[in-house]
Amino acid sequence: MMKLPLDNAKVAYARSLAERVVSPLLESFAARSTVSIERAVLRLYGVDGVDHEDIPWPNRVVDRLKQDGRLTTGAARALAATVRASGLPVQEAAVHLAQHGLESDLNDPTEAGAAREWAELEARKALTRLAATRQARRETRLRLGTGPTPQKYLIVATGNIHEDVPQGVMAARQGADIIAVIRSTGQSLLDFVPHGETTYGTGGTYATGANFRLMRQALDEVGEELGRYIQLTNYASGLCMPEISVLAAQEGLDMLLNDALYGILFRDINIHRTLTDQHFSRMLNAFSGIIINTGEDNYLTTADALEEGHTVLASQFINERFAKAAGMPESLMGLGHAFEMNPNTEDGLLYEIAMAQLVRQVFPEAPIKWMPPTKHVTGNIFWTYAHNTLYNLVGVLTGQSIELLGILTEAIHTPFASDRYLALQNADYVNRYARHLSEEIQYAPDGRIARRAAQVLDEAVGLLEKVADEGLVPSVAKAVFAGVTRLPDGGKGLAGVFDRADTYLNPFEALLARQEVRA
Amino acid sequence: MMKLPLDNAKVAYARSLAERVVSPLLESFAARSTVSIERAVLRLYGVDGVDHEDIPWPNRVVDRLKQDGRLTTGAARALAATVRASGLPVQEAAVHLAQHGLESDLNDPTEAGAAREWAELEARKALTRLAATRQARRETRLRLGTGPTPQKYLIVATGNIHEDVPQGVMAARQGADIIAVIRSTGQSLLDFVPHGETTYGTGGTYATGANFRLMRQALDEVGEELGRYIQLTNYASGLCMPEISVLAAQEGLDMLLNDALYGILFRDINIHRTLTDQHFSRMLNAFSGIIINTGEDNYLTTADALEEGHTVLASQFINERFAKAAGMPESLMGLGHAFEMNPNTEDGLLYEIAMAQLVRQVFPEAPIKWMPPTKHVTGNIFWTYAHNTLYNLVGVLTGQSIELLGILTEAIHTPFASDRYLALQNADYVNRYARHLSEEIQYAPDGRIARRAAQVLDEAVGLLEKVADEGLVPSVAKAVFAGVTRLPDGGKGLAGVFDRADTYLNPFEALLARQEVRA
Amino acid sequence: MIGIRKADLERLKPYGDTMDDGKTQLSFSLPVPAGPEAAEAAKRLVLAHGFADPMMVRMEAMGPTMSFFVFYGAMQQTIDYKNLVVPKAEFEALDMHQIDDLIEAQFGRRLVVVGACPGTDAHTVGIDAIMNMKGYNGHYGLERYKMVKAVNMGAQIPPEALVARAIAENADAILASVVVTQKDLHITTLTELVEVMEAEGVRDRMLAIVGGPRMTYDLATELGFDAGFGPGSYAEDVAAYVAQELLRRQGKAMPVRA
Amino acid sequence: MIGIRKADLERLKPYGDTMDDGKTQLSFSLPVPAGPEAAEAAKRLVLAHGFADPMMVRMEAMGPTMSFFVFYGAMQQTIDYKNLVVPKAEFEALDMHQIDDLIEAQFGRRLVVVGACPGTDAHTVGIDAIMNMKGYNGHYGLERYKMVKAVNMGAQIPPEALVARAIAENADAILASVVVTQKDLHITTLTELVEVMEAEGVRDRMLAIVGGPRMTYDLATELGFDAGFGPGSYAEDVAAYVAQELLRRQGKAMPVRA
Ligand code: B12
Ligand code: B12
Ligand SMILES: Cc1ncc(COP(=O)(O)O)c(C=O)c1O
Ligand SMILES: Cc1ncc(COP(=O)(O)O)c(C=O)c1O
Repeated sequence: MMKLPLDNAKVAYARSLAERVVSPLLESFAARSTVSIERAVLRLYGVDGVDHEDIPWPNRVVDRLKQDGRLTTGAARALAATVRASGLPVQEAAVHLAQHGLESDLNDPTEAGAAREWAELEARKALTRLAATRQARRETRLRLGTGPTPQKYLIVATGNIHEDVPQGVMAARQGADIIAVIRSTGQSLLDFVPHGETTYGTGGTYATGANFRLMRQALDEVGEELGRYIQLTNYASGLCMPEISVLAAQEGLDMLLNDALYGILFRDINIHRTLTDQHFSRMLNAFSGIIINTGEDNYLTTADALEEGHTVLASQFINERFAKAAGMPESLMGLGHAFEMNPNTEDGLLYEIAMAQLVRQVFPEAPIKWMPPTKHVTGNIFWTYAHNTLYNLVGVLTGQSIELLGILTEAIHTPFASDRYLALQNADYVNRYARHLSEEIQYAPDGRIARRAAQVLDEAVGLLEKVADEGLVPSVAKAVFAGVTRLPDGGKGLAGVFDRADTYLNPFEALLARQEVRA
Repeated sequence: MMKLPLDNAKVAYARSLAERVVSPLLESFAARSTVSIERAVLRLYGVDGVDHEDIPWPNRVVDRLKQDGRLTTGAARALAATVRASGLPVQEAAVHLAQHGLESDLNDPTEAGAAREWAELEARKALTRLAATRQARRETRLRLGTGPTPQKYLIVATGNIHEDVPQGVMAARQGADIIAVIRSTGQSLLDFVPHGETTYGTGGTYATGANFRLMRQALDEVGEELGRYIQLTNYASGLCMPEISVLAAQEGLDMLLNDALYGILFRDINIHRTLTDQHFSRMLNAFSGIIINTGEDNYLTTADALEEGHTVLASQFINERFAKAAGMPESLMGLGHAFEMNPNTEDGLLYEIAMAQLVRQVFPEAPIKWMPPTKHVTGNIFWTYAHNTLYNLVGVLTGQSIELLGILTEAIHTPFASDRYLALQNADYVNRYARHLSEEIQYAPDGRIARRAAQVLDEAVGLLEKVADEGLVPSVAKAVFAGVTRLPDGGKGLAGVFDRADTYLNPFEALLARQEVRA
Repeated sequence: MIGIRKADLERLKPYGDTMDDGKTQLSFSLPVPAGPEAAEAAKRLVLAHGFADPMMVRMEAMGPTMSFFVFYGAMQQTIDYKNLVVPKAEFEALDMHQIDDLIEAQFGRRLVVVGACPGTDAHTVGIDAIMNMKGYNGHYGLERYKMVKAVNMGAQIPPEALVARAIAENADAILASVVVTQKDLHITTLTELVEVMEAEGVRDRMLAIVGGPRMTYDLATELGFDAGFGPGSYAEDVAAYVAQELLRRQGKAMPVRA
Repeated sequence: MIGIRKADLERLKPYGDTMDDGKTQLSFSLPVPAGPEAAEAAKRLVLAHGFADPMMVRMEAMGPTMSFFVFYGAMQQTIDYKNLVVPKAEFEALDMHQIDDLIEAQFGRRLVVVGACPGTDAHTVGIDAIMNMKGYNGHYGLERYKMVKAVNMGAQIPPEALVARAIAENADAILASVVVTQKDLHITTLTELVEVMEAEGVRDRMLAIVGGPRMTYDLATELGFDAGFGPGSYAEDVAAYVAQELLRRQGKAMPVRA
């Protein structure tokens, strides 16, 4: 395996800077919650379904509590009190709570104690169920095995789950290792998770528990047929990160797109909202052994890869730190980056190799997620196919783990069935044809590749120093990432963030934090 | 520039073996001639045109001499005698000679001496004219400059010169450095060179002086427009090697496909015919500064690249030796090889790198000609485009000189205008994106690439030892190249080979041999 | 100069390797197993669409019930290219300074444009290319224009919000950018935008302009916009258009330049 | 097993990403400068060939007077796949040993086939794949068959020479291989071959079979051959066909195998 000569002290220093960036925020995670965290808690307890207007009951409950000014002590407490008071099963209790509000007196210490006891016991049961799901999945994965790295990650995005399912199956049969169902344009800004099987979406299909289940089942079946475990992924970004993490855990997903900054930068979601949400959501992912995929690749779709490569690395250090804070092992950190150098750049390939190898070496245990050319490709599908060939080559050369395959119609439409087929053909060809290339070559110690890697690392350190000094929130306001400015009180979803009351209860937090959570 | 650790002594030994293979044949070149050499001589003196049945006058003359049993003393002598006797200009004298046979008494010593004098003087004049053409061309080339290596070589093959010309011009404008006009299927087996501008050919366009001229002129014009010298190439293979070399020299071509063995193996041309023809034809090419392109790449279209790679290298040593014997400097030896490894071969790319780098290092001064995937490509034009991407990458990585660009419709039809366009786009992208990759990486000294290169060299030496021991002609009969058996008295064109009489005259030979012929 | 052999412009056809050969490449999938029947069906489909000499150059099984095809065939229809009239935004091309000068001289005030990605579309790179100071490919954006006030609302702006802001700014033009086209999302969003403008009674008061990678003048005008700008557009295109179209609407001609 | 949503086999259409969307990719060049007029002409050509929603996804200038296009559009025609009858060589697939046994049992002698690349075609790899001992892709060639005498004349054999040899060998079948198809060279050569066979009065005495990368059963029979074999054929295909077809012509049925 070829290696770049890296300055390990500098890498360690970058990590310490990331810790300085992240630490000050951890307190706020303990002091705050959000509507989506509360809805996630309800879902963990088993609250599900929608009302006659298709509003999910978790939303109904949380909205009611909020309206009544009773959210700050946590939905768990309210649900527990209602269950205890009414004697109803959880779902009925939740409906009752949504319709009538919290009728119990939470100041009664005995009742409060009993509610807490119920909440803790039921939380333990809920997590035991999730653990069983995780365990069953792990066994299937071990039994069937997964494909060799780079693992080939293909997207389906028809908008209709019944069209997605056969397409996912087809892709698996053609060699895909991971299927991602892209979400409908705009779902990330919905402050609820739609319900049921859906057949209408644009640019993707709604992420719902039922849709997860349908795809999961189909991939499990085809996995048995193929003797290869097929992984499924979706998006825990946007306004419902924690809830999607719950649904994913319940339905047995293997990965989730989940980034500490993506929603802030690219969806203009309020920074406090996203940071708070991602923390709880990652605790859940860690518990369920779900690999997160971070979104640094997106920076390069707006900013220039040559100039802003270091922002990707800096952000990876930050995402890594946030993930650690949520209890994630490195084996679950699918840190993201991308092959987005302008194809007209002389020696662009060298710089791409440098970046891919750098990321690989800096995060040796992480299942790095790597993204194909998107920004600079055009409707010339032939030329795009050539870009994807070099992308695949760098992928196998530098040992990327999770490789989203380039699609020759990237600049045109969400992939056709044949586009995925051709993408797999390209990747299989290159991965086979260049299988051991990485063992064959060494980098010139002071060459362009080594220098570029060193430069990106230096610049990332420089940026992290600045962010550590100024703080993350002010830095994001100064457009350090992707050239986007986001103010602390701007963006969507700030109204859904609240300070916890002293008596706030969320028994999952403590349980998740204590749990032994290896994937 | 990255280097393989090669055993230089072994390379030198291989060269000495090639010398042992070639030397025994040189004598026969001095003792024999062929109908095509004699026609070439006539063309050099200026004989041209066709009769009413479209038979070229050079053929008419040689056929008549042969029929009259008067060819063995050489066409030069007969032409000279006729000119002297008739007082006619060369062309009329040739027509007269064809119609009435040789009327002079060549036994008269005065007359014989005068004819020889005329022949030598006119030969000198003819070569002076060719030297002027070469010189003018060299100046244009220096003035305009040529594209960077790998030089992009594109073919046109419509069958109609008037369609070829605009396509060649279009390709040049799109970035081609070299235009090859492919010949019509079967022309190589014609024992004459067709005449005039031609509009009908299959799989290519007839090679004629007039067609050469049209394309040359068009490329010169577009070269001025672009400020880049565009090279033109055609085929001096088949039954008319020497004549095509004359026409190419007269019309200012820059390269010619010309191989010592290709016609024997792939066109079933008699081995003595081709070997004799190629020697005189290469003397001419050397004089005119025309780069030859040898055809070892073709072996791999029938034989397997992994198993038979060494036959390519062995044959290159032989072609090199033949070329040296004809007075060629290395700078004119465009030795051929190809990227034809089965795409399903694990690590095939490593073996291709090994072969390309090996050839590059063994022949450091030669403008190596490299051929793209053809054998294993299919009608899946997308996949073929991916093969061509890796081909281009290996080309720039290993510093190939003349690179025939892969065409995405290779398995389908002769190239469309858009096929060439896409081929250039692919090559330009890769050459730019990986420009200095070769300076960046080193090969593991004992890795798969180095081992493969060493193995190919060893096997080539083994083969050359056998051929040197057994002789080239018996070896070809034993199918050592491309798996094809050719017997010494089989194949086309043997009847056109004859033993020279003691009084045989071909003044060009001596002049070409003495000339200072640097390109 | 050497050109290609003259094409018959009144009967224009594709060029493969010979003038008028009509040669065209096609690829598609059929939801049936690869095999002789699939091949025949594919060939007939290509024939049914008027291609002569359909040549299947590749069939591959994409799965048990899906096959992939590559074909070549010859188009038989021709187009009268010579007499083709292509509707497009009519304006004289100007550079930034000329546009500023024109606005200053003719309007005596800054023109106001309000831009956004309407609906759920979050692809801001295109609208930013047109509006942001920095511009795109070395062409400055509208924020850089002395005589243009450019308000860029960014991504995922509901049509109501966009129109409300345009009214508030007393805008001369709305600039919408649409990128996502799957399930015709752009059509839905743009139709809604025009309807809101009409409902607010401002459709005639300001120009409605739209751009995006799949946008054409044709489509834009069909949807009720004044003009549409596709890939490769720059700020100066839309600025020159806006200034000149407003002039035209005021009955003024474009002044002749020195 | 999970399959794709059921296709309507009586009205079969291409599948892009939704059943029956008809989506097809096209690329071609037009001998006119890239620009709005070229784009419009290209679009109209695609429309004229019956594609709905033609979408030009790329136009590039290939030179001053040549433009390159990539389009997507939706085929509107459908094919009745369910009731499609595809003519093809009818024979039961057998392996080498079964074929040898069949010939031995039914003919009691070796069948004789004479093969070549006729005319100017020099592409022998295909005919060698069928005839040479070694075969192709692990399928032995006819020379390996105990009960077949296989004479391979090689490349560039004039039709007269091929027929003369077949007569001399008293052949049961002629096997021609044609690869070069530019300017329909294969059609010319094959037509000539059949004419020579007829002129020599042997067309009915021996099977005439042709193969090659662009060969189909349809085309072969149209040209007067008995069968045509395309890409992916092996020796056992043609051998099984020859033996069974000769049997059929003798009025014998294929014996039922154990
Ligand atoms: C960058 C990018 C993103 C970035 C966007 C970042 C940002 N801030 O904009 C991120 C990563 C966030 C993203 C997300 C998504 N994307 Co996106 N993305 C792209 C990508 C790679 C490039 C687009 C781009 O920036 N082009 C460069 C700009 C300069 O070009 P342009 O927009 O055409 O603009 C020019 C002209 O059109 C014109 N113009 C444009 N607007 C205007 C306006 C006016 C007034 C004028 C005059 C001119 C004009 O001028 C500009 C300059 O010349 C394309 C693929 C591709 N290569 O095209 C996919 C692509 C557009 N995305 C796509 C999809 C589906 C999505 C998602 C919906 C996927 C999902 N479900 O998660 C999400 C959600 C986004 C949403 N809600 O809209 C699809 C759209 C498919 C379709 N045709 O419907 C594409 C084509 C990828 C694909 N093949 O699937 N994406
Ligand atoms: C190898 C090759 C050559 C070699 C041939 C060596 C040899 N001894 O055969 C060399 C280098 C000599 C060569 C030369 C030329 N070639 Co060439 N060549 C090819 C190449 C790369 C591969 C062909 C091949 O071997 N395929 C593998 C075999 C196994 O496949 P196959 O022939 O289809 O055979 C299978 C079936 O079709 C079937 N089959 C075939 N025959 C038969 C017969 C029977 C009876 C049966 C039952 C079945 C059967 O079974 C076989 C096994 O499954 C193709 C491009 C490509 N990738 O296809 C170009 C190609 C065929 N060549 C082409 C051309 C134009 C030429 C030249 C004319 C160029 C020139 N002007 O110099 C020359 C001249 C040759 C001539 N006079 O014919 C063109 C033909 C274009 C066209 N469609 O008209 C091609 C397509 C390349 C291109 N895109 O331009 N070529
Ligand atoms: C981390 C992350 N989340 C989500 C998305 C998808 O976008 P949306 O937020 O619209 O679902 C992406 C885009 O690729 C991403 O990288
Ligand atoms: C050396 C050489 N001569 C000639 C040719 C062309 O074939 P033909 O002999 O039919 O002109 C080739 C084929 O690529 C070749 O390599």
